[in-house]
Amino acid sequence: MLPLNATITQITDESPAVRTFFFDPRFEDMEPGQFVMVWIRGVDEIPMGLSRNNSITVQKVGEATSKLFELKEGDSFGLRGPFGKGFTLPVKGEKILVIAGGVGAAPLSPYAEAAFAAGAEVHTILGARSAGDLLFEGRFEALGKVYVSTDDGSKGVKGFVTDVLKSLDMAAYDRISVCGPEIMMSSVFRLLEERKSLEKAEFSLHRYFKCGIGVCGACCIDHSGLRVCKDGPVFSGVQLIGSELGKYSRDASGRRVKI
Amino acid sequence: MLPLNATITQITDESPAVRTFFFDPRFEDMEPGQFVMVWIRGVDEIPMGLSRNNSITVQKVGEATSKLFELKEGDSFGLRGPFGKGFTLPVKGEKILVIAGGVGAAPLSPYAEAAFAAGAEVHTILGARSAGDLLFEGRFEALGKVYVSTDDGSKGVKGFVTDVLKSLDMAAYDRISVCGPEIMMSSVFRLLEERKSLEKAEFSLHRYFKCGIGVCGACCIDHSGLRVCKDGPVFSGVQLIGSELGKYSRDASGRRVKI
Amino acid sequence: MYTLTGLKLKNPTILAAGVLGTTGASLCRVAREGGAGAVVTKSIGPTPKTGHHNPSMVRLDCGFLNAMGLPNPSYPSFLQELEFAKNNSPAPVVASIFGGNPSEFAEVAQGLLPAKPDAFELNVSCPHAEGYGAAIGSNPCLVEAVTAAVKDVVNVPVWVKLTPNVADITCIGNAAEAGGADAVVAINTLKGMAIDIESGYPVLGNRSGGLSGKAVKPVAVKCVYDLYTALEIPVIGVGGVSSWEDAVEMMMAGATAVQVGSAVYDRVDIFSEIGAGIEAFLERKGYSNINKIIGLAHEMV
Amino acid sequence: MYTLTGLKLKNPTILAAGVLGTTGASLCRVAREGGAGAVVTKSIGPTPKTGHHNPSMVRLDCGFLNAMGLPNPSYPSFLQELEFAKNNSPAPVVASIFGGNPSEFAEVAQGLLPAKPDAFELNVSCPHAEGYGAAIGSNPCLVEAVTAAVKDVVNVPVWVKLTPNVADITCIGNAAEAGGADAVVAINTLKGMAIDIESGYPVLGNRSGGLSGKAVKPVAVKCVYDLYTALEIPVIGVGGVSSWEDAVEMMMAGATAVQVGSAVYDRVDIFSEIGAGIEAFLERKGYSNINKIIGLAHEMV
Ligand SMILES: Cc1cc2nc3c(=O)[nH]c(=O)nc-3n(C[C@H](O)[C@H](O)[C@H](O)COP(=O)(O)OP(=O)(O)OC[C@H]3O[C@@H](n4cnc5c(N)ncnc54)[C@H](O)[C@@H]3O)c2cc1C
Ligand SMILES: Cc1cc2nc3c(=O)[nH]c(=O)nc-3n(C[C@H](O)[C@H](O)[C@H](O)COP(=O)(O)OP(=O)(O)OC[C@H]3O[C@@H](n4cnc5c(N)ncnc54)[C@H](O)[C@@H]3O)c2cc1C
Ligand SMILES: Cc1cc2nc3c(=O)[nH]c(=O)nc-3n(C[C@H](O)[C@H](O)[C@H](O)COP(=O)(O)O)c2cc1C
Ligand SMILES: Cc1cc2nc3c(=O)[nH]c(=O)nc-3n(C[C@H](O)[C@H](O)[C@H](O)COP(=O)(O)O)c2cc1C
Ligand code: FES
Ligand code: FES
Repeated sequence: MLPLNATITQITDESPAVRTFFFDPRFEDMEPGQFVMVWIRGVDEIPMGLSRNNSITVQKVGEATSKLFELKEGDSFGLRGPFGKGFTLPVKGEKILVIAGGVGAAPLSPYAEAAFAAGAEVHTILGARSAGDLLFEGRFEALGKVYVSTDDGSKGVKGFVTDVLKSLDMAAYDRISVCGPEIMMSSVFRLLEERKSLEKAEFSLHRYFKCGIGVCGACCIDHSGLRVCKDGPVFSGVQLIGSELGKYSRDASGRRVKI
Repeated sequence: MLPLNATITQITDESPAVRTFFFDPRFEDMEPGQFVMVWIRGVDEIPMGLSRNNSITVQKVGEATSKLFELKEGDSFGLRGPFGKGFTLPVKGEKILVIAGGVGAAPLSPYAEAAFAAGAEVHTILGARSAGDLLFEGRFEALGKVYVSTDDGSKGVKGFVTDVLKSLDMAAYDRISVCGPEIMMSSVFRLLEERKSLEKAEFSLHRYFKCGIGVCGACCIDHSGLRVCKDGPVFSGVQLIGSELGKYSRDASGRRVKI
Repeated sequence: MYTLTGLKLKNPTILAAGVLGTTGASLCRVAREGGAGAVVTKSIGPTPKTGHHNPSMVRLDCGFLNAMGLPNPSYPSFLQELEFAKNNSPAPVVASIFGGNPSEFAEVAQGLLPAKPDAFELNVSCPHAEGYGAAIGSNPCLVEAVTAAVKDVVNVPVWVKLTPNVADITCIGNAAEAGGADAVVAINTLKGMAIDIESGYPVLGNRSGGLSGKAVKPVAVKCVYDLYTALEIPVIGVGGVSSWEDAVEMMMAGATAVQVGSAVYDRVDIFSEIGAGIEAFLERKGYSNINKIIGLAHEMV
Repeated sequence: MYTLTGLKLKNPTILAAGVLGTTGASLCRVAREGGAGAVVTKSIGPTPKTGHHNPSMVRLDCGFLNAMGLPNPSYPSFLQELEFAKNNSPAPVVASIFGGNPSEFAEVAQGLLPAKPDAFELNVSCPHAEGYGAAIGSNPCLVEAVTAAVKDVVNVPVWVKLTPNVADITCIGNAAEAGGADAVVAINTLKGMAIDIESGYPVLGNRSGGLSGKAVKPVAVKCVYDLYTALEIPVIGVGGVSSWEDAVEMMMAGATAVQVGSAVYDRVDIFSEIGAGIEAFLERKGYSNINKIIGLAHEMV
């Protein structure tokens, strides 16, 4: 479908470089973990996880995100989606662990909320560079226990989410859901692999998206050939065994780039 | 839609020049009076009224109908439809008069049956050149009174359907449904006009069809510009007041041809 | 009121050639009941043609395929239809004509002049009529000559209808403009074909034909966009328009008005519906008039 | 087993160029899980290209519009992907290549030869990459030269992929055949465009692009039909195939095999589904083998 016209209804500063944009169409049927293609007209179209069924939470990194940061309430952008496969929802009584690094908290926050609403017990490991960068701490805290880690130790454990994870009893969780920078996700992956907990883990990947709808092949990962945009972005830990995760990704031309 | 493949399941000789072809797809939802476009592959595609929800009843007149007559059971042709607007069904307790001339009995027979099934009282005037050409006499007789007229007097009244019609009390009928050669229909039309009964009459027209789906404009009638293939083939008497009916029609090139 | 090559249109929607345009009464119905801003006749030629065998038009999953074969009663017989249309239509009536060469085009135009059509549309673009249509329309020299020949003998606007079945439609548009065309109309149908797999027979009586409807809209939008850049004269957009959104899109690409053909399949009053939709859109978006959106896509960079 | 220019295919369905063909692993997935009889890579050129800005592909009511802009890592970087594909794919792997002139085409072909592709497909038909693709593909002399240049340096079959954006595709097909092509592939996408009416912006980052999917099937069938008549070499049909019925239609028009691109949107295993559907059709209709239906429409008169 052609992009929908989305009008910005509200903008919230989450941290110096992260903002949430609320918009007008509401995707009632979205699966937490799904993404939209956000078209900043005249500039570019980029993938963004849905941080609510009517918001995206964006870190300013380059051209398109900078242009997005210039938009005001009442301005609009184009939206295609929601696309892809989200996180698997737990059933009532299950206990889940959410591991979010940086802006990875964006797609995980609606997931944690939906899991809570479904009757699961939700624990979160929330990591960021420093205290000011912690995203959606309040949303996670409203659901259950939150373990915080910061690189600089300005809040919680000084170090990485893995430093918290190591100290937890993974056997206590029915599901583990992970999203964050790839370096972080691959550390978590290795740790879960060691602890034989990959079966219950899901990871939300980032790759360069062109079509976003599973046709062009730009986002396929080795060696499964799975499409991050359509077969993912959320994959089970088992699907990622032996994959390129943490090793390399491909740029817009399809060239391999080391992580 | 592309033509369906229709397999001939049975062929019945109705008279020397008229045959019924039963075919495999059954149009459960057809409205009596609707037509199909019958594609005799490699030859032509021609309109035919549905004489049942799985049959057409064809008079051999030229190239396409002759080719159709060469087909055997098990052979197939293409079918598009059903198309157009059929006759209006009466409600329970109404009394209707069906006026069928020649092969005009084809679309009227399922109509008469449906009217009867709906609880109407069905009288029929069935006209033909001679006794052997009377079509579906049995089907109409099973429903109610049948008045027969033949040009040569070999059965029933010698003369035309109008000769029977004149003798009937039109006020006794709630609906009058007409199909047959245009000369006949225009005589009926004039008679009903004189008797102020056009409001309750419907006529099924024949014009040269190309697209059959209301786009090309080949079948439009003067001066309403109504399309026989889509707005018809069945029109109310009132729609035809002052029309070209009985005066002229247009050939495949669009040239007017006197009736 | 919209003005297009001097014609006054109550809305920028026009009935496309060859659709509900065989009779004067049908043209009037589209103008009156359908609400079209103008109507174009079936393409009329020098001699009567019955056209190709049926099936001559089928609906596909996406769009329609047709090979009518330019059936027409020839200009002498069509005069009475055109006169009826002119006398009874509340909207301008444009005569679509074709011929095998410039002088035949001129002959047909002159032959229809007594009925006083509001404009002529030259069909140099039918993809499925041997020796007519696209055979001329893919040759810039012939297009210029045909246009000039008709311009010479008529004193009403002349529109030239272009085929998309060429490597570069702007070459042909330029030729029409050079020949004196008052507007170009883009696009006629795309060459296409469908086969009945049960029998192996091509579905159309003429085996192949022209694709129209939703399927061709992106192609038409691109042609209009390119012609708008290349030409000075107005571009009339046609191809797959079946809603006011499509019409607005076509106008943003550069169309001054749109024609609607296949979509009469859905409903005859699609013209007034599109006209009203455009008005409501202009109002909602605060565009003071239609000119604000014509060619708008060219400015958005 | 089907044979196509010497390649052995388990069924006559082939992954089209530029679709799920950027990585070796993805090609293997389409061959294995998807069930394709052969796979064609993304078109690879002489230097790395990131392609056009997004949006680079959108789904329309009818079909898809894309302007990727031939993103590719260039042949030196692609070698490892092609090698992976060749080593792991259960089906033949065809390398699609492009260049700005005959010697660039030859350079890319030679550059990829070490990975031993089963055939080359020359993309002379991309409608939205300046100076590449259709700029060459609408010029018969260039098509012949490009084909001959690649034939000179490789010892595997060479297919030439044609653009429908020309007045007569058979001219270009003849040129490819004259240059020594082992097969032609028809069609690449049709030039098309879509505009976002809320903003007036063309939707694609490149403003315009290429139309594929259901919308183009009738155009592709017609091109294949015409090429089958005009050429001696096999024609591979592509454009809008999304079911076994479509594949059969394409083959009746004259295609020896079909490629499937956009329809992987629906499901990756569409290839085995089409393959099985064709088999079942042949059986039901009592055709002893697939050759009975290739070009069948030409015999039905
Ligand atoms: C499934 C998915 C969900 C995402 N969710 C979020 C989110 O919720 N919040 C958030 O802030 N970011 C998210 N991202 C990352 C976001 O897409 C990039 O930060 C954004 O594209 C940068 O665009 P830019 O023009 O500002 O940067 P550029 O200057 O263009 O590039 C900077 C980097 O951004 C990435 N990038 C650029 N274009 C694309 C593209 N088309 N597809 C993928 N990556 C691209 C590349 O890694 C590139 O190196 C997500 C990415 C994916 C794949
Ligand atoms: C709505 C409708 C319902 C019909 N129902 C029946 C029916 O139930 N039984 C029946 O026997 N006949 C019916 N006809 C008439 C039937 O269509 C023609 O007899 C048939 O087309 C003759 O074809 P041909 O090739 O044998 O004759 P041709 O030799 O081609 O022509 C003989 C005459 O048939 C008519 N005809 C030919 N082609 C067409 C066409 N495409 N559209 C309309 N008329 C055409 C013309 O009047 C022509 O002069 C119906 C026609 C219409 C319009
Ligand atoms: C049944 C039919 C007949 C047509 N006949 C003509 C014609 O006589 N002259 C002409 O210039 N175009 C003719 N066309 C082309 C249309 O005018 C129009 O250019 C084309 O169908 C694309 O528009 P659409 O998608 O709105 O139908 C015909 C189209 C159809 C569908
Ligand atoms: C996203 C996308 C990328 C494409 N890239 C290429 C390409 O690199 N080289 C090429 O020859 N054709 C390319 N094509 C054209 C397809 O191979 C195919 O010819 C066209 O899409 C029509 O087939 P379809 O309708 O099955 O998609 C691409 C098509 C799409 C949709
Ligand atoms: S981005 Fe095109 S397949 Fe994923
Ligand atoms: S036959 Fe085409 S409109 Fe009726």
